[in-house]
Amino acid sequence: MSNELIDFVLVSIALLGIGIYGLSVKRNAIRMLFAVEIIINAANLNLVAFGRFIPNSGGQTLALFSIAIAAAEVAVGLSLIIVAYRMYQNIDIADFRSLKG
Amino acid sequence: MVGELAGNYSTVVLMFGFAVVAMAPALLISRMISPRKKSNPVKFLPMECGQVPSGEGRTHFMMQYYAYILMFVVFDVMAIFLYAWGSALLELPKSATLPIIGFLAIMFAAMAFALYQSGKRTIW
Amino acid sequence: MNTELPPGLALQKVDERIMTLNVGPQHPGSGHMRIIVQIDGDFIVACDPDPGYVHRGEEKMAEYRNYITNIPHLERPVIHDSCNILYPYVLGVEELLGIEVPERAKYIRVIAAELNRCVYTMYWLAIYGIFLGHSTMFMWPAGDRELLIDLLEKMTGARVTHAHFVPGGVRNDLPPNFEDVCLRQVNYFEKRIKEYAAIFYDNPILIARTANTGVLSREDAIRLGTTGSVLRASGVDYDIRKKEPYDVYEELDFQTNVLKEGDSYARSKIPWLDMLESCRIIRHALQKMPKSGSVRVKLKPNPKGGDASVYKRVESGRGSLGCYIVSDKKPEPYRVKLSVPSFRNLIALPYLLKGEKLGNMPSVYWSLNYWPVEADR
Amino acid sequence: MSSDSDEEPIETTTEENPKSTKVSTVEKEPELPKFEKGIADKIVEKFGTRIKVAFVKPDRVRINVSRDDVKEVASFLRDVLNFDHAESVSGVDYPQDKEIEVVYHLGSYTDSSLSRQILVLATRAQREENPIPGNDATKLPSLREIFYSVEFHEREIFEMFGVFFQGHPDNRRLLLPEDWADLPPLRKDFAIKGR
Amino acid sequence: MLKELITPQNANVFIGKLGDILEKAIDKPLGYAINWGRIWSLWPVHIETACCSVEFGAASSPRYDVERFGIIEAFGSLRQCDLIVVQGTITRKMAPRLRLVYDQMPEPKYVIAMGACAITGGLYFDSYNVLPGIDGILPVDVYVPGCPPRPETLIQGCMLLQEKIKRMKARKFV
Amino acid sequence: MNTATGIIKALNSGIKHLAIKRFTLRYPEEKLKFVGDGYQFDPSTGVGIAGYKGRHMLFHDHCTGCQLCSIACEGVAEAIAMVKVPNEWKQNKKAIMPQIDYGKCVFCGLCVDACPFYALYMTNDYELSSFSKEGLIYTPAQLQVKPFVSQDSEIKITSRGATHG
Amino acid sequence: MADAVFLALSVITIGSAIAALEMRSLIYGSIALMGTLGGIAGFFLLLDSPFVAMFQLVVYVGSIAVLILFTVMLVKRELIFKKVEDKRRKFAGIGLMLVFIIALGSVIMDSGIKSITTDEPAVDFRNIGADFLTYYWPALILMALILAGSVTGALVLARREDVNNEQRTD
Amino acid sequence: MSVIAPNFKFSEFVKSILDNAFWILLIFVLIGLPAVQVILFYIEMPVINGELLTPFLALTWLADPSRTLPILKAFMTTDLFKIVAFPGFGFAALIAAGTIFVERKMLAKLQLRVGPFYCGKFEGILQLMGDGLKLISKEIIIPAKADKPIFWAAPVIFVATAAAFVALIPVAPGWVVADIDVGLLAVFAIIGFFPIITILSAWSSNSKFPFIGGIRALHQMVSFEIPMILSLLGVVILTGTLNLSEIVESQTNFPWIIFLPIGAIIFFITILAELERIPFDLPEAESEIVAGWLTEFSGMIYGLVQLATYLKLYAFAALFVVLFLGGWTGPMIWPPFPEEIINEGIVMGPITAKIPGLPIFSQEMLNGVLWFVIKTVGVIFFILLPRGVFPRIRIDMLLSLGWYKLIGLAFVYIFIALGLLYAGVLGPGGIL
Repeated sequence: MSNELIDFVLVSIALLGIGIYGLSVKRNAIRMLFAVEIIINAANLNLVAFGRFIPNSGGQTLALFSIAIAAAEVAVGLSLIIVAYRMYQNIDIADFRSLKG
Repeated sequence: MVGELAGNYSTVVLMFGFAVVAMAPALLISRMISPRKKSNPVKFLPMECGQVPSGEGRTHFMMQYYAYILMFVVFDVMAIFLYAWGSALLELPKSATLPIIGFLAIMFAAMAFALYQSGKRTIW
Repeated sequence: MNTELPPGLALQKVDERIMTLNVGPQHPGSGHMRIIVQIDGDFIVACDPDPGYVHRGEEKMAEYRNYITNIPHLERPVIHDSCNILYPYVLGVEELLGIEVPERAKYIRVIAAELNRCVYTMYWLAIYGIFLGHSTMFMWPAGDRELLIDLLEKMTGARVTHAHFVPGGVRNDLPPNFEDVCLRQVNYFEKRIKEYAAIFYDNPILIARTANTGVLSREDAIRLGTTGSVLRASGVDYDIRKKEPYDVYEELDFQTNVLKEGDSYARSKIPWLDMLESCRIIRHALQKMPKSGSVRVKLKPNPKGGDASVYKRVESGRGSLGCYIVSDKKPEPYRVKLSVPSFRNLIALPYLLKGEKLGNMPSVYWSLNYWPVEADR
Repeated sequence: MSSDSDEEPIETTTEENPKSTKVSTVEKEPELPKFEKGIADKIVEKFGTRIKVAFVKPDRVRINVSRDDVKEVASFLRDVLNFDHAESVSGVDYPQDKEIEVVYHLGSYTDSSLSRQILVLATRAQREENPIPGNDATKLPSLREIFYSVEFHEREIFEMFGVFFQGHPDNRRLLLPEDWADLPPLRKDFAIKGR
Repeated sequence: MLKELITPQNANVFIGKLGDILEKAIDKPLGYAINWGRIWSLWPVHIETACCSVEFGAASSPRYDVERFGIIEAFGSLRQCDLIVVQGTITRKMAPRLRLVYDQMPEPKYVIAMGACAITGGLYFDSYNVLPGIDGILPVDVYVPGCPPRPETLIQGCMLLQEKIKRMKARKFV
Repeated sequence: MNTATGIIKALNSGIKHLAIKRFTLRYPEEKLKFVGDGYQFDPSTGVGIAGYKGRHMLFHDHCTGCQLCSIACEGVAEAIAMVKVPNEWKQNKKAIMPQIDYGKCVFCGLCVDACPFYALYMTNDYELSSFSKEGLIYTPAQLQVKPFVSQDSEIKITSRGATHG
Repeated sequence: MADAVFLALSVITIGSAIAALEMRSLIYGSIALMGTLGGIAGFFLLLDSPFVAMFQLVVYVGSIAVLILFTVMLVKRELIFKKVEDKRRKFAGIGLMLVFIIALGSVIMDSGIKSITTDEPAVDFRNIGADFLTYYWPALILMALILAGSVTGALVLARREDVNNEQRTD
Repeated sequence: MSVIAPNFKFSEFVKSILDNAFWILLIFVLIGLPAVQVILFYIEMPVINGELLTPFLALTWLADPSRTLPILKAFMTTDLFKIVAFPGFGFAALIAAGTIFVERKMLAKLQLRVGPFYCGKFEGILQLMGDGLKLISKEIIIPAKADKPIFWAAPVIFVATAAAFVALIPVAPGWVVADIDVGLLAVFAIIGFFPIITILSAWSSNSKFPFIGGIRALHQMVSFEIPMILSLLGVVILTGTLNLSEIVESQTNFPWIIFLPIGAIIFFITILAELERIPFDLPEAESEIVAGWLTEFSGMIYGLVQLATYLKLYAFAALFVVLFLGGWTGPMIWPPFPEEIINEGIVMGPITAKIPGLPIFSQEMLNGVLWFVIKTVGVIFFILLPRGVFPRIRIDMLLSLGWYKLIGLAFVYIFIALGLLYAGVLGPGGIL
């Protein structure tokens, strides 16, 4: 059971790439939220991995903060989606034309 | 060694897997030995109290209590954060309680507002 | 008097937010009817009761049967309150034929009617309990009502469909030693139903759940023409046994129970208080009853009514129960109309359910003291 | 001999036994009960000959009204005489008169002096041989706006007799099956099986 | 099912024989066990069609307590039920719903006709809105007469149904 | 606090009932006792004699084949049909006797009231369930058999609740 | 070197991440997203940080996934199964992803990270709590503010404006 | 009456069983044994008492108890045994089955009736088996337009998640399937899966009543998770650990319920809510929404869901015992294993058999298990009791109870615990 840092970092790069792909391709607001979540998780993985290999509790602490803020972000994001859905009966961001605040 | 603690957790996953392995055959056996008749298509309609169902089964259905789920996402984080504090409390100096009290105070304010908002049923 | 109408209660247009639920006929919370409920989230926006699943055409069939053979038919709508639903019919036929009933028969009728009222109310209470998810409150009343069913069975020979009242009295005399058994079981019954207070009527969860739900104000109760426990729970003191006493009720000592709140809780408490009152009536009647005597006057064979119409009413387990008989000099009635309290109370259902929470639906519905079979006839 | 054991042989012979033996309740009784008489008098005083007091018995007063006046009379009963609800609405079919009678039994909760009283308000609608419920001449004005409690009763009358109530917001089927296509069942010409 | 796999047509005689023996050896004990389970676990569907539901309720009251036989009254959904007790009159409005309820129940399912109205129409033999018995729409297993039947009679009917289930073939493996 | 005491009272009431005797009548082993032999009718006085209205019992030597019971049932359920019986009776020249279909009978007892010859009464037998509709039709010969009943349980009220046995 | 558990976890994580974005049904997409999040929790366990792993499970799977799932269910059925994208954009996206992965991967493979490994024991999870309250306490307060702001904002945003006052309030 | 007890032909049943046994033996000899040999060739066998376990040795050990017991003991220390049998699935399923039976009988007693009586010879003891056999032979109906994969998988995953929850419960010292240092957080992580499974299965059945029921279940479980998490914080504050076994060991002197009764009450109420038991059984409120999210489940799917529900019930009751009632701690009441059997062996007539390895379980472990089971049964009794006493409450009452009252109470209680700690009553410097 021995893993090296590079393995984790590679996984996190892959996740980051998938997230970027999702963000750039998908036009569905919820899918874009998925992509954002994947990117945040990739970052968290990196934080914890580096924290483990430079034995230090800071990595984990930062990961906790990051997860907590992700929760806040999802709450707000989904509320936005609900509002948009209620206004346009759609969740395709291409249709959110008149989001002028 | 990296990953030496993970072994403890494998048994939980094994237990999960065992239950799946043990229960899936129950369904399979049941499927094998139970009688099946596809004579009547009415049988597979959704059950609606002896009525032929009307409308969609899954609709855009919003309970007036959606706010509580939104609140749960945030306050769940708060509750688990308190565990990080609580488990380390015996090793901390007493002054370390002050930040958590500040944390709780802010969250209380937010919770009060949120509960006030979600208590107004008509706006949901 | 307030003349404005309640808001329109018809079903709404189905839009995205509104879901239409068919509650019934196969539903643990509907009884024998269907309630079409439209909900928006947790709130009922409209409700349309759809009775008629047990409509059997009693009134039509009564036109083809003579005054005696109608008796087994007309008690079927409420078999567990069969004495009371026959009562107005029998009284009406007696008025049409001009019969005077023996004194002992009157007392036997009152005892049977009061026992039957308790039997009905206990079954109603049992269903009310199970509608609120209180399985013990199903079992206890359903079991304790057997004490009274036992008495009625000794008295009339059938568990529920007694066919005991006939124009001119009752069909058979009391069995020997009935008074003692009756007194003992009624006393025990009264002790039992007093025990429901701790587990049901004083239960804080029940009070929180049913108080202030489905509030029917005094004015609305009068305007909607509700009757019985629903009316008395809204603060109108109207009990036919007091207001228009029939048989020997004016000689008996009892009182009516009135509550002011008009919510589900009050509506469910009135029948319970009535049962305690019924126990008093039974004891009093047993005491005052003539110990012997005729119980049935002889009738002319195949009796015929005159060319007249009568409207008689009694207080049944659910409320005022009227019977309108039109006779046209034939052995069969020309028209029999049962004005049943369930049907009269049903009109309050869509009015009370509008804006209520879905979770209150069973309690409000069943607190109307509604027996679907009776409403459908 | 018992009453009901002996009635059957006669039923088989179905002869008219012109006996209406006891008291024929239709006959006017020697002295009318006072209170009920007062109610009847008040109505007669207001409407005069437009209505007809059919009988005045203890606790019961019956008045017959034509279909045009029924709303007016009902409003009078509610507003002046304090009859605030309808206990029952019954239809009676009279094929020989070509009329369907609709009988409202009105009671009062608010006025304690009236608590024993039932006022019977009867009106008649034209009857058609081949009814098309809702679309023929069998129509009556609805009293729902005056007595809210008649709503379901009038719906029932509509489906059982085919009497359409004008002004009733909800003249739908109530008790019968949705696919009922026969005559309204409580009419006298609707014969049940085997009779 | 085993016979589909192993039949004399597509295998030699010995394997066919083996299949027979296997079927006998598995089907019988399994059939006994399953029938035994079905006997003691009859869950009636919660459909009240008319006034006999009063006595059906009384049958599950503490005095008669059909749960002694494993029958749970007031069961929620029809998808989990085996027994349909037709409690009295079936009107023309109720009949299609009753049939739908019966159709939606999972196999195996049993029908008890409770009360005179459900058996022949009873009192309402000449009513315009009542079906003359439910034989026309449901296959009835046990008839319980009475108007309404005593709870004892209903329990006796349930015991007759248990007898009947015991004699049924639990499952055809063919 | 009011809520708390209410909840505790309810729990207390529930626990107290764990000690109360069971009310159940164990039906197939115990059977309920009824008043007398069954519902009978005395045509001379015109009043019935209290008893349980169960399955009928027909005395062949009293029945005259007068059809009164059948006529009485016509308006109720049409359960009684008059059928030929093989052997003749002195008082019953037509040799017809009632045959009762319990699939239709509603146990109202009007037929008993109608019989002026003490030929028909109702017994305490109620165990009539059957696998088939034909099994519910009781011929005069079957109606003649007196049912064997051993019914002796009654409600007993003790200090620990009502019970049977 | 990577062992079997690690490989399995990587496959689960990356595969379900792709599935989350590419599944036709949004519901299945959310389930796949839960797979990704769970896989990440597994990585955290492999990295000897059980507290973070459990936090991830509680917060992400237990609440965020629930919220997403529930919100998806509120959306109309046809939208749940609808996919809106065009082909060219998709290829461009795949290209962008590959460029990113290759560039970052080559940078990292070239750096010194490749050889980092450790034999030291893992950090006790109690240190995290200690960190929070001693060194990072301003961040804790800031996070409280963020959470409070987010819940306030979310509630204000998500409520309905077209209020019809027919419902009874109590 | 003779009709009552169907005279089940037991002799034929036994005959067919014997028939089966013969065929199984034959097939095993012909196919099974060679297969076992092949498998043994590839798999590494354990070493017991210095001897490698070969099939030959295993067969000889079958005949000699003195050599069998070590195998048994070695087997019992493996993870497999823990998962399948003792602290894991088998034990929990046994208690769950007992719970179902006890629930029905106890409810019946409370309601003055008998309950299951004729199934099985004694007091309906085999009722559950009958129900299980019935359910397994019942048709499974998948509604049209249902989401088939989720519909099939949800009950299995539900059972598996409940089993994973059971895995965290320490039953006796050392007897726990997964002894992990953040056990309490793992509990929360696993509880978090239940709402997802519920809402997914409700959504998958494409019917209105399950959907409403699922949404209700979601709201209910989610709302009561925060009071539950907060109600356990006091214990964590006072013990400074998240490991369940260590929490139990911290209660050797007194259980935490003495100092933290408020937390125990909150936790108990949240247990009732999480288990969807009356008065909180809104997701299955049969008088409103037929059977809630279980409406479309038929046959064995329903059976699995019920099994999982009762596994959950056991797990929660056990968690209550572990956290507040001191788990396995308690005075020693289990009699010690007779020394002479260990020293001298069993004397049977002329033969003396010395059996090393007895007793299989140590006295402490058996005593711990006994106490644990007694306490768990007590807690289960109190979880079952409200079903006979209270009516169901309404969803808005439930939410306001969870969010307004329980959370407020939980914070009060946390500060009480903190006060106890800082006042030096408890904790390292206190009387602990």
